[in-house]
Amino acid sequence: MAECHPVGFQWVMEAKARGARVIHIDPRFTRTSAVADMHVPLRAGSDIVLLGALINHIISTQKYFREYVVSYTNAATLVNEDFKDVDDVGVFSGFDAQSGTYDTSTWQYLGVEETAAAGNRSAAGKHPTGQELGGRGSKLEHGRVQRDETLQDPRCVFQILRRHYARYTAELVEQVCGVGPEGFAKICDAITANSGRERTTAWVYSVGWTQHSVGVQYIRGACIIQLLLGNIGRPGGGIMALRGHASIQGSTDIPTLFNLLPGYLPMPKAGEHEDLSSYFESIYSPDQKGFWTSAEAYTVSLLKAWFGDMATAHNDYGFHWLPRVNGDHSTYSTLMDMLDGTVEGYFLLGQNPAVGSSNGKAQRLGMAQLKWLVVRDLNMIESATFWKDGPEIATGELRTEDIGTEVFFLPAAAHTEKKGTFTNTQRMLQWRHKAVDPPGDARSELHFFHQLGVELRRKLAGSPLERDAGLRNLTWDYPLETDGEPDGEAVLQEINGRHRSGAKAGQMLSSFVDMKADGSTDGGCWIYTGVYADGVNQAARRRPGQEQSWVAPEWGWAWPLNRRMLYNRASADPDGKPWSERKRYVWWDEAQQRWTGEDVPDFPVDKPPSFRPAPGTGGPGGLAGDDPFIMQADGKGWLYAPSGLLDGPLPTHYEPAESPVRNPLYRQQSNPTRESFPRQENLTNPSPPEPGSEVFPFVVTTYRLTEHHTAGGMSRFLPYLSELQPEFFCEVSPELARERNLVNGGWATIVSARTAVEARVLVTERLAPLRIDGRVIHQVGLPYHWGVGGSAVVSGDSANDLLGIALDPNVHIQESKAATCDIRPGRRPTGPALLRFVEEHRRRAGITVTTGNIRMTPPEGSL
Amino acid sequence: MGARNRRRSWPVLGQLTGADRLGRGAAVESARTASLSPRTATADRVVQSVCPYCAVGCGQRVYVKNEKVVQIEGDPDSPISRGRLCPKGSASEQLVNNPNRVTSVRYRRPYATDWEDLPLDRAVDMISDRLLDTRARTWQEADKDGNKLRRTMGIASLGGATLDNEENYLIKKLFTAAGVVQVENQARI
Amino acid sequence: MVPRATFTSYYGRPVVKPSPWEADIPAYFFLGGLAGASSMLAAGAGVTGRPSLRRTARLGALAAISASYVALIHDLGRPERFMNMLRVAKPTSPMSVGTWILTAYSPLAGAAAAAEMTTLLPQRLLGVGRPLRAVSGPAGVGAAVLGAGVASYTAVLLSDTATPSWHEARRELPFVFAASAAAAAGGLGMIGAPADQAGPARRLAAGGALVELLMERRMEASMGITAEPLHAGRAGRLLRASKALTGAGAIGAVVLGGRSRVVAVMCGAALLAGSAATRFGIFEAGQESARDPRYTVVPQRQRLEGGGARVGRF
Amino acid sequence: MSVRASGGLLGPLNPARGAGWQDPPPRKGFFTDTSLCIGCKACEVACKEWNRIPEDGLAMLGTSYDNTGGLGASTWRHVAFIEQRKPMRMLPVANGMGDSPASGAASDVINPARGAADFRWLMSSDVCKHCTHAACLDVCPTGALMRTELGTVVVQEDICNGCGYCVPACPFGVIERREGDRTVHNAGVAQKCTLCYDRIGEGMTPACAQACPTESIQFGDLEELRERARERVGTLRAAGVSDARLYLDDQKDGIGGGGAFFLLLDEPEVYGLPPDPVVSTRELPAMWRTAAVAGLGLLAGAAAAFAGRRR
Repeated sequence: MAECHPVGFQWVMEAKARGARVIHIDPRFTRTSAVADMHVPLRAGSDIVLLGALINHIISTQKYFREYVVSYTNAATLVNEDFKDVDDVGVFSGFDAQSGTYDTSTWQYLGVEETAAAGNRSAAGKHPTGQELGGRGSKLEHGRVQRDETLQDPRCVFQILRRHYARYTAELVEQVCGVGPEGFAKICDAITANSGRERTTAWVYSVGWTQHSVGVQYIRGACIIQLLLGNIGRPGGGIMALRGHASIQGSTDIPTLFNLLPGYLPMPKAGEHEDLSSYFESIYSPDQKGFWTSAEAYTVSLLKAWFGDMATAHNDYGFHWLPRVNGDHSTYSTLMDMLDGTVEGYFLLGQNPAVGSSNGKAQRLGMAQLKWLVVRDLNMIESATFWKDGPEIATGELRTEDIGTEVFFLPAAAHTEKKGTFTNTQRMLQWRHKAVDPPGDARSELHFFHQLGVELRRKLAGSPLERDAGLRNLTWDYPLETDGEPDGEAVLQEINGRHRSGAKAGQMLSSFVDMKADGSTDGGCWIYTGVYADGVNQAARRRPGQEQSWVAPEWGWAWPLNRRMLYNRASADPDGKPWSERKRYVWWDEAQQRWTGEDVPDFPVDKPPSFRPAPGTGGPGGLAGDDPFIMQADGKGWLYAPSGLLDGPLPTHYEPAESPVRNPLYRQQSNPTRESFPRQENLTNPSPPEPGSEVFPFVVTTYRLTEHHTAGGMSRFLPYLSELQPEFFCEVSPELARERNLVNGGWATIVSARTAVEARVLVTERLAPLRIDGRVIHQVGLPYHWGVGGSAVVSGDSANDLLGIALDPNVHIQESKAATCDIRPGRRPTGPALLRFVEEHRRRAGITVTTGNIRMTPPEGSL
Repeated sequence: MGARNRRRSWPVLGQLTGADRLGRGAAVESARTASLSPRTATADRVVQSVCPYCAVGCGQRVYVKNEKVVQIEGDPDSPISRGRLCPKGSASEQLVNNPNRVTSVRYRRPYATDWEDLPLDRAVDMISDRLLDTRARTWQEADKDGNKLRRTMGIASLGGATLDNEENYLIKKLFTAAGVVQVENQARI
Repeated sequence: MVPRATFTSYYGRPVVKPSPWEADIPAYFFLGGLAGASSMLAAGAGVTGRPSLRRTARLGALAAISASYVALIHDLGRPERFMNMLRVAKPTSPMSVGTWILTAYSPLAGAAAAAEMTTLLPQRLLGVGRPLRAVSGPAGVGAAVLGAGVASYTAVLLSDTATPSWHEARRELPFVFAASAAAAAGGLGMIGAPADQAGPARRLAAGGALVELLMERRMEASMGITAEPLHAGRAGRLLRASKALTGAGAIGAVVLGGRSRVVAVMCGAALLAGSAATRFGIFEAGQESARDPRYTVVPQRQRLEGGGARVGRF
Repeated sequence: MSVRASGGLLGPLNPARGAGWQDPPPRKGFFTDTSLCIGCKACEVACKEWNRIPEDGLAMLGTSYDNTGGLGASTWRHVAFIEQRKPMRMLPVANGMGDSPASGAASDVINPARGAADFRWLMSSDVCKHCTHAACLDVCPTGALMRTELGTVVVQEDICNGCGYCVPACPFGVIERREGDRTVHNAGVAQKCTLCYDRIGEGMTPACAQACPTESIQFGDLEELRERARERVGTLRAAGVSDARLYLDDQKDGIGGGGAFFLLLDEPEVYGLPPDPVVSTRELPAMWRTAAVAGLGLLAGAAAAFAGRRR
């Protein structure tokens, strides 16, 4: 956190000064470790073992927060009797080895049937994938679950949890993670002693957890710990996702993601969502609890925002104009299509995949197959110049004169040259005022896409084709500023939504609760409704922090409805009283008959704690007064996920797709549902039990440095940042340096099945060899900011060129935090010799396209 | 810098006649030093903004003089950042005023070995042509089972995560209406 | 105290910075010393009626001091701002003090030399220089007195720094520089004046050389580990050459200088070269001492561990 | 002016008054608490950005995460990174944690492969010390270096003629002459931290201190900072951080105390700082006396050379 979010880290330092204890769990000793009370190095890719062992410790020593667990989580809920926990092979019940997918119906709660849409991997598309939940809570048929509040029933979630994690012991932690019993005990003591009524523990993670082939389950592991310890919805608790970029949260909320519509509504799927009613049916059941039952109002309002008067009840509000997805169309799947030559055009909008995405060589080879490429950026990034100075030109794999890609480079406006909102990692929207005009041809994306839309609509104005109806009927009449820039506030107003008819016609909506499914309201992103409440740009509020309470609710605006902490009803006990005076945040005011407190209550504000819904009530009305998790279909925090995940209802340990270590828990080496792309451009290093893994004996992990920004587009072109970290380097322990003759300040060549890169060497005790399963495992650290090109102030080989592409099945995020490599002293060969050098490694390891891509690990001895 | 209208004569005289006998301070001050003032004080306006780098969302104050950004620093009013910035945030003035920034459209023809110039309007016109052309050629109305697809798989987009919400909104809206589904973002990476 | 075998530093990087000065500055020191001591020789020659020695010394002083200005200005980062040296008069700044001494000295030395030059004028123009010649005596004496400052302040200039081998040499360095100046001026006198007039030059040279060598030895002994750079590398070579040249020149001056003009010239040249080598050597040694953190850290550590006074004896 | 005792040349401990400023405001300074530094280098960049300092080299130094090296003409803040095999005891006083069984443990690195190796990574942002007795200022022959009414030491870039004397004079190796041709801003002129004289004159905070995310760099009235620092050291020591010590906070030290001073977690030289810096001005009167003796000796020697028989 100190490395990549230094200014946010001030709050950790302040907490520390007030007595908080900071434990840093990371393969590397970083700037965070330097000021932490304890650093626990572990092997990259082994976290679920550590998290599972913590869960085991919490349960077996009875350290969980029983009242919270019983009241607020699904611990007491009974699960379908057909559910079978993971077996010796390493899979849960319902697994189909052929397709690598689960039928999740056996995972369901007892008495709650699996509904048709969930859990089936749609196989029609080229890159099949399962249900796309995005950020949405998973559907339940109804909220009438069976509970055993004694937590003794063997079918209850709590007992399933206990049994599942019983084998995750301190000994296993030492064996798999390389964390000794002493360190493990200290973590156990710290988190359990600092949880309960009086205390809370917070977990903070970032892409160190998401970028794994089991990434979602890492975070689920932390969810289980925090729910068991009663740390969700409470001040000083929570699980904080430190998102990496200015508005990466915003680009998920208002998604530029293939599987989502704004507000975590799913993109319609081919075959499943022929019309609106089938679409709604797959999102929620009217019998379930919580706010997803209003998805109809959110969707219709979105369609009204997009298609205006052309969207009517008669035409399903234009739903049929939306394109359908039928599989994984995420960026890496698109890359495979590019390599196959089926993608013609590509827009890069402030993104540098030639450097920043896994398997950089495949990225560049893919772009060389395009017909046309539009790059919009502040600087002349490597993705715009790969055709003349990319590494493949040097090796002869590509020749400039043979690359038919037509490239448009359009300069972009900087953050001071346009107005608009970023959504930060706390879900807070902050409005930026415009300071100056952009220079020359530089324009904002707002300007460019508006202009592009105007052009497209002009050219299609007379088109009789049905396929052009969506574009023709699109609302695209934004007021323009004098320089032709669309008014960003008008766009934000559209996002917020308006009353379209009735007494309030034309007025801004103040809450998504006001949205209607009858076309009388519009709104481009329901979770953002309220950002323009009362006709005021709430995101532009800047009442100085020092003039406000510590929650500072009048600075910017956080979704939903300016709630700064989600699920904050859980900060009070089931009776609505704060768990403790120290930790009071939101509580029930008996006199006022309202929820009140430091923050906007994340709960129906007048629903008393004692409220119990009539049986069969769905939606928000179905929430009981002690159901704090209002977006969950049963109102409870999920220790166990009966649906919504593709790779298991509980986190379980699989080795990374590339690992030097055999999975000690199961026959199955790595996540059997992981998404992989076996092809010549994306070869995989062998892992045990496959032969050849000794050729790539080291764990490699990639990361960022304080001094740089992602693929360098906003840092390597700046002298002030470039001089602070001018060269690509690798970090190795003194022990590995001795073993491989690496000299501090010298050069090393790091090799994988994909390619070899050269880096300057930093020999440092900050990287420690770990004793894993009786042998020493070395880890190599690689910051990934550099790329090969001619325009940046500093350049160098790219760490991402080393990485292959294996994805988490739920979210299609690549495993870039743990892979394997070899490392040798000296610089790499250049030109065609580099290809021969890599080929030699492949040959020694016996790598073919199928290596590392056999989904199910065969029984021992059969390889 | 306060009362600094002292005479500027030969500093040696000042040494001899004033309190600064050793010529360390008051006697040796130059006219330029005496009139120093921070460029934040002489800016035409200050604009409140947000740092474009990470997701903490630190407040920034952008100082503008003669329609040029002359300084960007932390906004002490922000309850998030309390006026502080990391090295990247502190470098954001250089990000904006970077002489390495390319500010005109560059165009590379297929198989060409170098860039050429292209007017911005022409570029947008050409891009919209390319988009329509590819879209028409790669349009998928339905899958083999007759299920509605209404899309093109011939066009893709990958955005960075420094785009504004309003920008993402227009991107998603336009591409979705056009049948482009491969709309992706750093958020996936 | 025995220096600790090990010491701690930050990646071996220097603690203090070496001066940005190049050859200009040691040249300037040498030329200043030569000028100052030459003015003394000139004054003595004037008083004792040694016109040839007087002429050599006066012209030598002016030439040297003029060249020293060139060196000084050339060394500046902003030569056009040289005159800012006269903005202030700071007793805390040896360079400021030196500038003012030079400012006073130069016109006097210049007047003396100018008067000397008028004697070279054709007979019918001699009258023009008469007023000049009238003041040249007092001016020459003044230059001689100020010359003492010109020749010795440069040692303070070096020692009043954090450069270890310069600062630690502060107790003896003025003597070394003054004596070296004497040797150089004597050498110049031996070159420029016939043997029968050059006796004082020879004696000054020999005396200067003797004192220089003795004080240098004493200096090295008092500097602790910061004497090491005086013996190492380029500085060591220069200082060894300096000792050899100075010693040889002095012995030659005493033994043979009065007899052979050729030997006198050779001895004079050796003395001049030796004096220059002293300045360059000590300059270099200081620069080296600044580049190695050992010479900064170890003496300070010793001082701290020796307890008591934070500031060592002078 | 006569050269009196060294105190006369050193000047008083209130340096602004000593520099002829009438009723100067409270002296301003930096307290850099390295125990709070996270090595982010925001100070380096914020300083360069405000002061328009040119880029200072693109070489990787192989010295941990430090590719800056040290202070110089084009680096006025420098963050040092020191990797040590030494135990780090960093637990602050446990407010509200005192009754917790988890408290009281020292910071440690748990690594069975290496044994319980204690390791620490020290970071420290270095800067000009704005000495009470400032050598750079004392030796400056032009008055380019100036003591401000706020007690800080600045270079007046319009005055400096680049004589370079301040460079070897500084006992910390801070000030340096900027090299480069005339296209380089202030080339040929001595450069160092001004403690953002232009900003603090308007009541603003220096750029580095304003940017510092963790308040490792604190700016304010020197007296108050010293008090705060003493308190902080007490807190750390009480918490078992026995290595914590203040550096340049003592007016009795060789520079009369720093206007910028530090809380360090190891010996100063570990950070590249001199353990016992002394302003050479302290010995200058004695040096002048020695030089006077030497000069007079030379004069006497020259006179003596003319004594005796004429030859």
